[in-house]
Amino acid sequence: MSSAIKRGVSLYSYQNETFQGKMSLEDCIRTSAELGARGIEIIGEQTFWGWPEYGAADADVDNWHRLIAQYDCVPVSHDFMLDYKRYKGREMPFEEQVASVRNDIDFGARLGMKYIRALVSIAPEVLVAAAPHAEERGIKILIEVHAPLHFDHPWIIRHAEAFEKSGSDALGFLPDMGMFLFAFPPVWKERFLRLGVPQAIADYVVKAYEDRVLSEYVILNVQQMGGTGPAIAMAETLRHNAAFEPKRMLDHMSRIHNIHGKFYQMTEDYVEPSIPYDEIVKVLQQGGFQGYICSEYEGNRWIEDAEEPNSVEQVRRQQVMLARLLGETEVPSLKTPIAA
Amino acid sequence: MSSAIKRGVSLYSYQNETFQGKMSLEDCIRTSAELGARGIEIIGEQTFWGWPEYGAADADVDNWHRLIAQYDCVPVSHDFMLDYKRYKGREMPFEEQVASVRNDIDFGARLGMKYIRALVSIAPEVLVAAAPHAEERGIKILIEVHAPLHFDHPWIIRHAEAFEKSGSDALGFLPDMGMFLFAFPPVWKERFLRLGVPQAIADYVVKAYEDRVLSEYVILNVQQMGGTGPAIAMAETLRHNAAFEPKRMLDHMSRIHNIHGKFYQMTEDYVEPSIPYDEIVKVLQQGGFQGYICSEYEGNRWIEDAEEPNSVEQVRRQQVMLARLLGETEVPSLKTPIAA
Amino acid sequence: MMDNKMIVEGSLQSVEGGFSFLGRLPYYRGLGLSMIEDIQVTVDGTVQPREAVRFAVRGRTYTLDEMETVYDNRWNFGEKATIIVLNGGLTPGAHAITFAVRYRVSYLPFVPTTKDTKELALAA
Amino acid sequence: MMDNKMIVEGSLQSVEGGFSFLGRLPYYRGLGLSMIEDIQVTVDGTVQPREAVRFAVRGRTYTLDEMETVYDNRWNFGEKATIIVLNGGLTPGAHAITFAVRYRVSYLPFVPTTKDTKELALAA
Ligand SMILES: [Mn+2]
Ligand SMILES: [Mn+2]
Repeated sequence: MSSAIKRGVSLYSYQNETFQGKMSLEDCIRTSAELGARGIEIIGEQTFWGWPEYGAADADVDNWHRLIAQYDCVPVSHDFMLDYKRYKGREMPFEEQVASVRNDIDFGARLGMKYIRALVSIAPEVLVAAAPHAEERGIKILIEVHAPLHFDHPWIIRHAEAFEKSGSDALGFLPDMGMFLFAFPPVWKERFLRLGVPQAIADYVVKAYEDRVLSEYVILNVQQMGGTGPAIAMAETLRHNAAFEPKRMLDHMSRIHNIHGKFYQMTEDYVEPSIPYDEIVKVLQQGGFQGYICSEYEGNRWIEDAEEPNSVEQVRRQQVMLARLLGETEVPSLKTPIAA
Repeated sequence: MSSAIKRGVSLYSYQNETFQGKMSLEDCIRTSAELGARGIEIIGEQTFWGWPEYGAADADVDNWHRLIAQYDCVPVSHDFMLDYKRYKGREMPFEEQVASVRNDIDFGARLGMKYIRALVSIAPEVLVAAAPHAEERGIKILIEVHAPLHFDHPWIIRHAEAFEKSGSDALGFLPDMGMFLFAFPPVWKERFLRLGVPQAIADYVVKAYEDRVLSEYVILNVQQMGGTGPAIAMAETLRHNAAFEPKRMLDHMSRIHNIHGKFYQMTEDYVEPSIPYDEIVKVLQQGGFQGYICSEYEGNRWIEDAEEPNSVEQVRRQQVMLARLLGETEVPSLKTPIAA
Repeated sequence: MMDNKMIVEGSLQSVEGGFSFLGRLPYYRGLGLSMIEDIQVTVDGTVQPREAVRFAVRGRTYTLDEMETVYDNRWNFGEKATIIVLNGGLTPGAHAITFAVRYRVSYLPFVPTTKDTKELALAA
Repeated sequence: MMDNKMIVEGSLQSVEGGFSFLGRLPYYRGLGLSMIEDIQVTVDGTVQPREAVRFAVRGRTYTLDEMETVYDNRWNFGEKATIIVLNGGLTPGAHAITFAVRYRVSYLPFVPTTKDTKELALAA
């Protein structure tokens, strides 16, 4: 049984390689396409130098379209940032914020995207004001619902209410699967151990997360176990992570159009030890989701102090897992090695 | 149209008077009964000196039953505490915690209660282990779901899962309506102003809460507005309060048996400016709730630095509001003044 | 809560070897004595040594160290305990008394200290 | 993230009136120059004055004060900017260089500073 849900990659996943120039845009797109992850999401200003301050060059945009066509891919989302703190000491005025979002809508359309991703820190009124322009350009603006937020948080409810009131279907949500973190990620634990957290404390924090102990109690207990600096920091991660329930997406499916397949680590046997993708895929299928789950590898920043991340291998493993969960019969595999 | 929902009072509401000996137990019960709030909830160790360390005297328990009968009231809940930090430097062992809960179950039964209230800080395993004893005694153990927690928080989900797995219907929830705080309470603002928070900062925090701005942004903004000490503390209250949605109780109605009618202030025209009781009552009716909403006045601690709380008047006003919302035709009123 | 009602007005008295006043726990319930971590009394700006403080309730008197392992007695809700300080005594007249209590509350991830200051007069 | 890749290895050079090296922003995206609040360079334990620092990218050079109001240029993702310090020059040989950047990120409720330290050699 195959699924209406499609696979994609956010090129954010390859950031460690692209930052260093080890992978070109073509490498990123080809790699994703070979894995059958044909939906391509980008952070516009990561992929296109100049955006937004001095604009993306036509040649670069032409190259993008050439590569998308060559590898039979589909542009999915341009993730924009809206730097409303551009001016030191004063926030960007409302109308300028709206104009900035319109600019990103146009850029998304120029790249052939269906969606642009907004951060939750942007006021819903700004997005509502930009919605008519998005409708004209055939773009939907999706706010990313990301830990520590969740679908029952008042700030997200406020967005949902503003979206309903606007009457526009150009406004929606992009849930980041990190909000469903059900176990403390092993790569986080290992990094905290390298930073000097005593083994007993690290074990305790992992267990406490599993037991859903409230963060403030965990922080106190770690202090009483003699924890300092990095041990406290390890305990404090619990303030910002919570194992919310994937089924809480169901009330919002009509506005959920794209998914960030956040992951911190894929093991050799294709398991993400901390995010419940089996349950996530079931819920998305139950909700009739037909969009893309785009790989979003974020383990890089947790291991880079000890080893060079291998983002392509990590994405490959997640795509193998996703293909399995989606009932695909073919196992995604790479044909072209990346020159190291 | 009258409602299956009944009115009650937690004697916690009269704490300022009972602490000072200005109201006796009889005053508390008579006052509640005159207001038609016949469900009586207590914090066992507040009402009964000695409990649990040296036990409640038989004479005191006899007096309780006499008063309940005399004023035609109904014992609803004994709120217990379980001091698992009784021993300095080590937590009470598991079996002793379970035995302690059994002791409170017996006390609840001795007082004729239907429920005992547990705090969320108690491990669900302890409650599950005590459940068979509760079943025998005809008591249900209800954990109080209280801000900053809410029904979608992993710690509450963990309790719900443990309750389901136990198969016992002696385990349930007691939601505290403070978790639905939709506006910054005026009595909080006034207290922070008395503590020296500048008017502009206080106004900003109130507005930011209304706008559902994330607490960390509000704290930063208050710092940038020059806020110190009490201004930061005012902003930090937003970390612990969130306007969750009353309708999120609906998934759990089969285990919700008692309600804390938390309030901070009832105005002269019978309005609680910060907790949406109209919506709360609608949701409870929709969910088929047939238990008590017990007044829980907590404005006392916010005003006592400036004026002596008048708990009876505050409870009266809330009961008038509740009677209206429940469709009662008679307006609750007091017949017997409390001797000052 | 009830912070400003911790010290009972007009309760300052001389006792053998020191003075006493009545004190209440600033809380909406009572606590077992083992959960009272410290009681600190300051007189006219001078902190009294912990060893000089006694806590008495319903006819039983404890040192603060003893209280830490008392599991069969409580400081009840609103109950007026007698706080005794064996400092050799106070001069008659007005004294500024600060009464601070540190108590361990099972459900709190920190250990609060609450205090009250009042001017009390000792009869000559 | 990318903290340990901020300073580009082997990039230390002498320039007229000082020295330069190549630096990258430790971030998964770029930033408009007005959001770079400070760049602090430390050489062998000595902090260089802010006034001595220049930032150059794609042929344009700015003081740090000037950058604060530059709205038409960026430090792009992974882009190697030239960080110039007009300190009069360094002696040939190895130097411990610390490169710290403070940048304003709209969605963060604080202003992060990230730094990298590397030993770089200046050719004689
Ligand atoms: Mn994401
Ligand atoms: Mn309550």
